[in-house]
Amino acid sequence: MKDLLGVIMLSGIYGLLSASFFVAMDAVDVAFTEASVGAGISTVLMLAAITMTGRTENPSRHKPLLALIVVLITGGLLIYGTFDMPHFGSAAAPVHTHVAPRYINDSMQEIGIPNIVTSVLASYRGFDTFGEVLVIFTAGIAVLALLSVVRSPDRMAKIDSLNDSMHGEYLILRIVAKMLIPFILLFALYVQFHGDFGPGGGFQAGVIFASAIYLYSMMFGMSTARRVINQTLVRLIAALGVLLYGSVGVVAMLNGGNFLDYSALSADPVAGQHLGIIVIELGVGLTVASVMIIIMFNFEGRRDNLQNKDNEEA
Amino acid sequence: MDNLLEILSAAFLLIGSFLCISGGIGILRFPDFYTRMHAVGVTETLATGMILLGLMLQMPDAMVIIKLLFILVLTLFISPTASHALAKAAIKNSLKPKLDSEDNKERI
Amino acid sequence: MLIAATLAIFVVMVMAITRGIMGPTLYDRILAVNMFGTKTVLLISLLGFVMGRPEFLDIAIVYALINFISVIAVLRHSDAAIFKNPPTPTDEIENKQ
Amino acid sequence: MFIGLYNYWIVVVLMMVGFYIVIAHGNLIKKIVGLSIFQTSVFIFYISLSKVDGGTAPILAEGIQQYSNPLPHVLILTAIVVGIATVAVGLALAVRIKEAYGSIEEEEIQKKDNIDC
Repeated sequence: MKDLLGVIMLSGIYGLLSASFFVAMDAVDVAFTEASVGAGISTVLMLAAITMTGRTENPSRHKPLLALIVVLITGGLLIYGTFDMPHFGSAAAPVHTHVAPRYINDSMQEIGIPNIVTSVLASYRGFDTFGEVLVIFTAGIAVLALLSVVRSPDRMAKIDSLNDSMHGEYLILRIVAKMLIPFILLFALYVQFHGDFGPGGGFQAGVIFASAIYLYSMMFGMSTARRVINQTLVRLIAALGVLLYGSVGVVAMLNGGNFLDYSALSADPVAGQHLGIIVIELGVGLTVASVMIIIMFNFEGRRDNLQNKDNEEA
Repeated sequence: MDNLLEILSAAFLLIGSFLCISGGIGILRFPDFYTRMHAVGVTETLATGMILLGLMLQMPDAMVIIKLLFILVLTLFISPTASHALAKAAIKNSLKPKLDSEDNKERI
Repeated sequence: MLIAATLAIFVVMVMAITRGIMGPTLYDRILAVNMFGTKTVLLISLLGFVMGRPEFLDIAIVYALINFISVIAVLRHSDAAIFKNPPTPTDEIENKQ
Repeated sequence: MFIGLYNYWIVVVLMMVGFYIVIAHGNLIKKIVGLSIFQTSVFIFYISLSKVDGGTAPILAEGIQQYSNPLPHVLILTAIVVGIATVAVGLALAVRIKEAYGSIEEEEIQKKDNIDC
């Protein structure tokens, strides 16, 4: 298929499909994340990218036969490798015998929250998650370094009259979006703080929050959104989320525990775990949401900048 | 009473499934974009409503019913809006509906 | 009955994918994605009931919301005239001149 | 005997589709799409490992004995969000390459590089 827009549509369907697969495989938290990421943000980002890079692909002049042979050989070897793997769904597979029984059996006493995924994510493997948050933060910085444009502030003045004048153009969409945005934001907060008991948590909430902001910026124009959402503040919040996560670890150390050992946060270990998990989930949510906002605003800002340049040249 | 609820829920689910399938056939078989959109739009709201109603009748738990109600209200808001935006975008982008003219009468 | 409905929705999803791949125009594809999204919402709520854990309806809510956002984003980024020019103040200045 | 292994074969097929797109297509955006298909196949691999027959989602509730393995879920959950962040960086690079070279086709970029040298 040469039309990249069609490719991206189909990859959006693929994201939806894989998320329903995750639900069928009991991985509800993963499905939640894939739902908000695979179907929403990744489609949106790729669309924003192809508006800047062009929609069509050149007819391929590579030698597809060679590529096909390489792919077939690799695939054959991988399938040969699967013959030694444990059968699908067998409870005796090595994955299920190492640490997982401890998580399933003991996490209720040790952490005290029903969602095992959250307790493993935030407490048992807290250090790992800290690394992931740092990776996301770094990706945000990288996009900022690659795409940020300096814009002159004086353009902001004329937005209000413009907004009034284009109310009639897509009125229905705007009204529905206006009703939905507060609901989405509220739902993101629910996901954020309900992550202990059901599927959800900081990663998912951050992505949903950013999607709501993106919807706002699509409906009311980038310049309005840029005025409503202070970009410097968003960058500060991204850093603040990482700092919050790290400082929980440091406080735990000061209280005599190990780094990110939440039991030391309070006299009662379970209460300490609760406190620690809520705070670091908040940190994760803040970082993810603001990094996603930074990424999207920079893509859009770059495009507006290119369009303005084109207009000036024309 | 329980029996009645069960039968009602089964009936709703059945109607919903039937509508879904008819919409699916519609999106495959109809000749142009606007007719396909009609098939999807009609079934999207009604079939969703039917299936969600059927599910609501199955579960006495209040929280679940509230969530289902949320989904129902959201889809009732979202689907028609998306269809409207899609149709508007298509017509502004000069995608003409296939009309009942002489030269394509045979194909329809 | 739940399983019958799940199967029906599965069949419809296959139909929507077929339309998405055949697509002739871009809008057919968007329509297929939209339909696929709502059917996924239904499929997930049904799966929750089939597996006996209906707490998972949160995922269905997220789907409904995200699907709307992605359809709007696609329309805005496609060549549609109403979305083509995002409202920037410079446009207005140019119009006045 | 081998019928219990079909989940791995699906993963391998998806992975190879992604791999083929990455090496056979010259367009950078398409390469990124291929990469994300590859990525999703790895996610599916992990998640299918964690499934236990008769198990249910790892959220503790009354009266359920068998849960699926939560550990792969945690790994993949973070991997998805990190994946989208890296895809964003890749797209940003593609945009900058388009600005610098005027094209995102691999061959044209290489041609321009050779002329410059």
